[in-house]
Amino acid sequence: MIKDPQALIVGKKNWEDYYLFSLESSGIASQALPGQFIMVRISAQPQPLLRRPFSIHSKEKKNIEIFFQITGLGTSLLSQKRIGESLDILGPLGKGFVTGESFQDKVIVAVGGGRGIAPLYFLSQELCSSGASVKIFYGGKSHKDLPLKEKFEKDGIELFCSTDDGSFGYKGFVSDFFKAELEKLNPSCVFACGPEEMMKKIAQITQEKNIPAEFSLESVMGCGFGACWGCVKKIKKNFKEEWTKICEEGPVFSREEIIWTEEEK
Amino acid sequence: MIKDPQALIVGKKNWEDYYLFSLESSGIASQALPGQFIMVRISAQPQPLLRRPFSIHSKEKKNIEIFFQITGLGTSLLSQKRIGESLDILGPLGKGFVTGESFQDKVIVAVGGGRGIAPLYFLSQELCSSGASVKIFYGGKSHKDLPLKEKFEKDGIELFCSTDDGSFGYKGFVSDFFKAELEKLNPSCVFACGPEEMMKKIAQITQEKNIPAEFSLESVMGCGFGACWGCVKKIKKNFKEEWTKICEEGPVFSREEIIWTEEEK
Amino acid sequence: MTDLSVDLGFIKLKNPVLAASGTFGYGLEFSPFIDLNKLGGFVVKGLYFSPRPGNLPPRLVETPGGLINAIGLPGVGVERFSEEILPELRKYNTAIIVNVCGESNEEYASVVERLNKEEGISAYELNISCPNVKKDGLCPALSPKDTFSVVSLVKKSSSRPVITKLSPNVTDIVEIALSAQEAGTDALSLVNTFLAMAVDIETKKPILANTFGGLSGPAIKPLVLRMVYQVVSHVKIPVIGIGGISSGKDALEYLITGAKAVEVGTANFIDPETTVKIIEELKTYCQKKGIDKIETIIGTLKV
Amino acid sequence: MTDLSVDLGFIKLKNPVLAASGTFGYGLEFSPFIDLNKLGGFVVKGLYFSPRPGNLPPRLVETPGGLINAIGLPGVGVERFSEEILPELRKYNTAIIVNVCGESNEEYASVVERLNKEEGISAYELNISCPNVKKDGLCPALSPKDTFSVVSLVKKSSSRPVITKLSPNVTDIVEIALSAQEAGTDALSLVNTFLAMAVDIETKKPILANTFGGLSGPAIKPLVLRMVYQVVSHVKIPVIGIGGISSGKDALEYLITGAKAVEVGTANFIDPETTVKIIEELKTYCQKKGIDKIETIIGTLKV
Ligand SMILES: Cc1cc2nc3c(=O)[nH]c(=O)nc-3n(C[C@H](O)[C@H](O)[C@H](O)COP(=O)(O)OP(=O)(O)OC[C@H]3O[C@@H](n4cnc5c(N)ncnc54)[C@H](O)[C@@H]3O)c2cc1C
Ligand SMILES: Cc1cc2nc3c(=O)[nH]c(=O)nc-3n(C[C@H](O)[C@H](O)[C@H](O)COP(=O)(O)OP(=O)(O)OC[C@H]3O[C@@H](n4cnc5c(N)ncnc54)[C@H](O)[C@@H]3O)c2cc1C
Ligand SMILES: Cc1cc2nc3c(=O)[nH]c(=O)nc-3n(C[C@H](O)[C@H](O)[C@H](O)COP(=O)(O)O)c2cc1C
Ligand SMILES: Cc1cc2nc3c(=O)[nH]c(=O)nc-3n(C[C@H](O)[C@H](O)[C@H](O)COP(=O)(O)O)c2cc1C
Ligand code: FES
Ligand code: FES
Repeated sequence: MIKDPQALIVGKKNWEDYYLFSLESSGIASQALPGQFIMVRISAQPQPLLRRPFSIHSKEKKNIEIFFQITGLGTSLLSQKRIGESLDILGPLGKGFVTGESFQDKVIVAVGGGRGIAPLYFLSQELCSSGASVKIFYGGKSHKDLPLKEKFEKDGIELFCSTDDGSFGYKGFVSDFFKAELEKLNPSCVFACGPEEMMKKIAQITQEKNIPAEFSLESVMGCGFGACWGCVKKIKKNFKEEWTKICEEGPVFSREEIIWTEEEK
Repeated sequence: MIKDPQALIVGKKNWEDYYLFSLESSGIASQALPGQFIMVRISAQPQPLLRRPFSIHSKEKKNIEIFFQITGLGTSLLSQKRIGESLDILGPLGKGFVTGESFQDKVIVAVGGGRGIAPLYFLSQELCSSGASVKIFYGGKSHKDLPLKEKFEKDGIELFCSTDDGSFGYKGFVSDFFKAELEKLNPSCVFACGPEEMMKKIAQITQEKNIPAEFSLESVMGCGFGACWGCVKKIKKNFKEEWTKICEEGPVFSREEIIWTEEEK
Repeated sequence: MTDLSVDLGFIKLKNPVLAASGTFGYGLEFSPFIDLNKLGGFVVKGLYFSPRPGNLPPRLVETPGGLINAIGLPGVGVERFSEEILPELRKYNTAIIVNVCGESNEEYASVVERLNKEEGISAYELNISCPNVKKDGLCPALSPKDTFSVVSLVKKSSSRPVITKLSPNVTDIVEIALSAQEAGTDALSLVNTFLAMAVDIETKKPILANTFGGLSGPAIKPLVLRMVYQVVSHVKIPVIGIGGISSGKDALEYLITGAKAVEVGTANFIDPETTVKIIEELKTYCQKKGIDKIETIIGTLKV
Repeated sequence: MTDLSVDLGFIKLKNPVLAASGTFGYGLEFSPFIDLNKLGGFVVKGLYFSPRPGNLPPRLVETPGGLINAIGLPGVGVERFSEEILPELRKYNTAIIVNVCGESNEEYASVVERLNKEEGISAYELNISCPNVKKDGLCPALSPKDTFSVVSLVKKSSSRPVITKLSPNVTDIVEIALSAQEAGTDALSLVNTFLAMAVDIETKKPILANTFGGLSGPAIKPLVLRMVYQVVSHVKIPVIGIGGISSGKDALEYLITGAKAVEVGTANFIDPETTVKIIEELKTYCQKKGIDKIETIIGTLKV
């Protein structure tokens, strides 16, 4: 966990309101694990005041990538930064997905909805290098919401795309597509990141089939490193339910730990 | 007085912390008079909150120029704007310098200190076209504070440069240089813009010699168009002293109207 | 076509967007930029009985997301206002509200009595809450008793509806609101500026000549929204929300919380078209949400 | 070499920069980023006697230049703090101040009594001003009487110096400050957060689950600076300034106004190095101005 006040933007791509930034930050790259995130300072001016959390999308040598969608002021200002400017970032933060040798030769499924695809690229990099066979479900509202399709394909990762409007791949929710294909794929483990409603369904489905599953949760974060108590969600620990800091003990939790909220604002 | 929310930046030059922007704004250009100013919105975010006032440095057809020095957050953010971006501006505001046919064949002296040179270019454009013979005293701390020297020279305007440190031209305050040369030049009228201390001295000198003089005053401005009562200075009107809105009734006042403050912060 | 009009009981406004006193000059300053007839109304600069010079400059200083002013209520006085300015304002078809000031209860009453004689005023807004005129920001709106006594005196003198403008610089704004209601005010406007200060570390002096000033602008919105929420649930009279409004979204936050109208202040300096833009944004919101009458969203906050 | 130390009477700090409670975790969260030994000290998260869950999320919302929090004082309780956390903190050579909370005067006293037994605490900061735990932001610091009674009880129980942390949500902060002084507090810290609210116009709900929260950050600095100015001229005990400090310049404004030390809050989230940077900036300012001892600039405001 370090602060890099000068992470140079060395690459930038965009597809409509999705952006991929490549940042040179050897300190953070050397420590990063899949599912961890960074906190990015958007502006030297106090609006937006707080940093914004972004999953580490990939790492390669000295560089990490972040992949994000414009959803408000912070991401909009961030999207305007250019190659050659630098960002003040903290990371790597939090605890990531379970990975490692035990997944060798296993089939692993990861499900990403919208911008929730972000951490799954790093995860699949890592799992592939452990010898796992990774299948990615990638869902979006429409064809344009699947900008990373080619990137996964280039790496030879098997992709299952869905769009709500049927403009590409399976027509419908990615969770339904996942359900339909599950039997065939028979994964040893499932990872998911995306809208809470999507993750909830993946949790139900994997529970019914008794497949281990991990989820990357989101929350409004004040600090990202455990100091503000702002990011809590209710998590089961040793049979007790506790308000738990997502930034420190998460953002990734196993299905058994998560208590899904009834209604999300 | 109009609002132009989209004044395109069509030109940008800079010399260390001095900047010259050319803005396309036909509405404002068509109405502008020397000594008037515009209010520039710096940021869509509320910091800095208020617009910043800048004298109209020149006009040519559809374009106006502003010339400014970085003195704080607003001017620093402004300096980072690029050609092709646009600025939200109000103008032309206030009342400018006295100009017109009556100056034909007269010698006119204008004294600018530092960024105070800004309105004097437009003024000399106008006076020259009325057939006056314009002499400019241009003072700065050091050689680098006289970036507009060449611009005036190119127009064939006689320049009297001074620097506090003697790195270019007369060594000493521009007001002293002005005093030394005054007799010789024997101007019909003097205009000045710059630090309050400098203008105060020009006022004393011209008063002693009984030469009419006008000064462009500065003040912190909330609105620039008479709505906030924030910009007042004490001004003599019909033998009474009144807190007067600089933005509406100024920024230019004659020597007789101005009550110089004892000590400036 | 969305109906944006709101009925305050004593006056019906075209739309809930007013311009706030002291940030809109005498209204006319904005006519180069906007059509004043489009506004719900505007509140003119605070008016004492006699002309006043206001405070020494510097009168303004910016802070993060805010502006501190210590203008100190300069103005032309009630006579010149009536003779020279009001006739100009009467040409507009919008609610003209006069912000009434006084150094004593009696002065408030005399301003109102003088203005009673003039046509073309929709209501008085009692400015009992300006923090820039007395030492330490003292003003009647800090005390329920003082509020009661000035409001009841003015109500007796006034031939027009009276809106009482409260101060945020209090422990319990509900208590002050209830006093004003008891004294007979027709509406409340919340709020005037927050007592504030800025220091220059180079000169080691307060930046404002007056030392203290009043903070306004986006920075204060969350504080005022809270006060409006507290007050609307305790009073029966309409509440007008004022503080940090610069967009339709801001205005809607106040309306949903329970304000029947809003006043736009500092934002007028930043963009003189703000009021008109807010009206457009309210229209767009209502159309998008299928709302026929904007009044139906007032006070719909689900807690 | 500039001497940055300040003497609060009951404690001498290396430098006037403390980290504020609730924004610095238990301190240890910042050790990856800064050397805690460099700080004047830090105030740990508010501590009740028993462990507490805090409020429902969402607990945070940003506003222009500010942050509203309704964390609601979750924490490990005094027992676990003493057993597990304090031993870690003792390793640092800096003032450790414990922010003490209570639902009743007695709970404040019991927290202090339990902590009296532990080594390594420099002072207690009485949090009688958190606006996020009771309805309508109620807390002892809103009333001189309640302030007096809790402070005097705690003073009796405490074997250590007591700093009383005041609320800004009052009409007259001097009155509260004087009560706390009369009750024997050794110092005052000004201030806790401002009662605030935010509304989502899409869902028509308050954004915070708790409806109300406390505003902090740059937006509040001009309000707090004014309060510090008012209080320092009326009390004899040291005042610590808290509110919107994120740079050396901000800290200097407070010191010049009369605060003997400052606490840095929200800025710790934005940049975990803020406190250390401020200390550097204070040094630079003193060197530039030829100031040998930073104490000599405290309260030098020329009005
Ligand atoms: C651990 C973590 C990892 C994330 N990784 C990514 C990523 O890789 N790519 C990506 O595009 N997004 C990611 N997000 C979400 C991203 O942080 C938010 O989209 C961003 O903070 C919104 O900022 P804004 O200023 O643009 O929007 P705002 O104007 O702040 O808000 C817009 C909307 O987003 C919600 N929001 C604001 N802040 C957050 C937050 N911290 N978390 C969740 N929702 C928020 C608001 O409630 C509002 O509905 C991640 C969030 C978390 C917690
Ligand atoms: C009518 C008028 C015309 C002007 N024309 C020019 C011009 O052509 N070129 C140019 O470089 N500058 C000009 N100025 C000054 C310019 O407006 C200020 O330099 C600018 O507003 C500073 O903004 P900032 O955010 O960079 O600095 P800030 O951080 O706001 O302040 C830096 C310093 O400038 C002072 N200052 C802030 N605002 C103003 C203000 N409105 N007027 C005067 N001083 C201020 C502050 O007190 C402080 O000392 C003019 C000012 C006026 C009133
Ligand atoms: C420069 C200035 C002058 C003001 N003058 C007055 C006034 O004369 N009378 C009054 O009642 N309020 C006055 N106010 C307060 C505003 O009407 C308003 O209550 C306050 O600014 C909060 O709204 P805002 O955040 O939208 O600016 C003034 C405010 C500013 C900024
Ligand atoms: C997230 C958060 C949690 C806080 N928790 C506490 C607390 O536990 N005890 C306390 O006395 N103050 C608490 N505060 C108030 C701060 O200590 C400080 O008084 C306030 O934030 C103002 O300072 P700032 O503007 O620098 O943030 C908290 C503030 C924030 C933002
Ligand atoms: S974001 Fe601050 S504790 Fe998790
Ligand atoms: S700047 Fe607002 S009245 Fe002059």
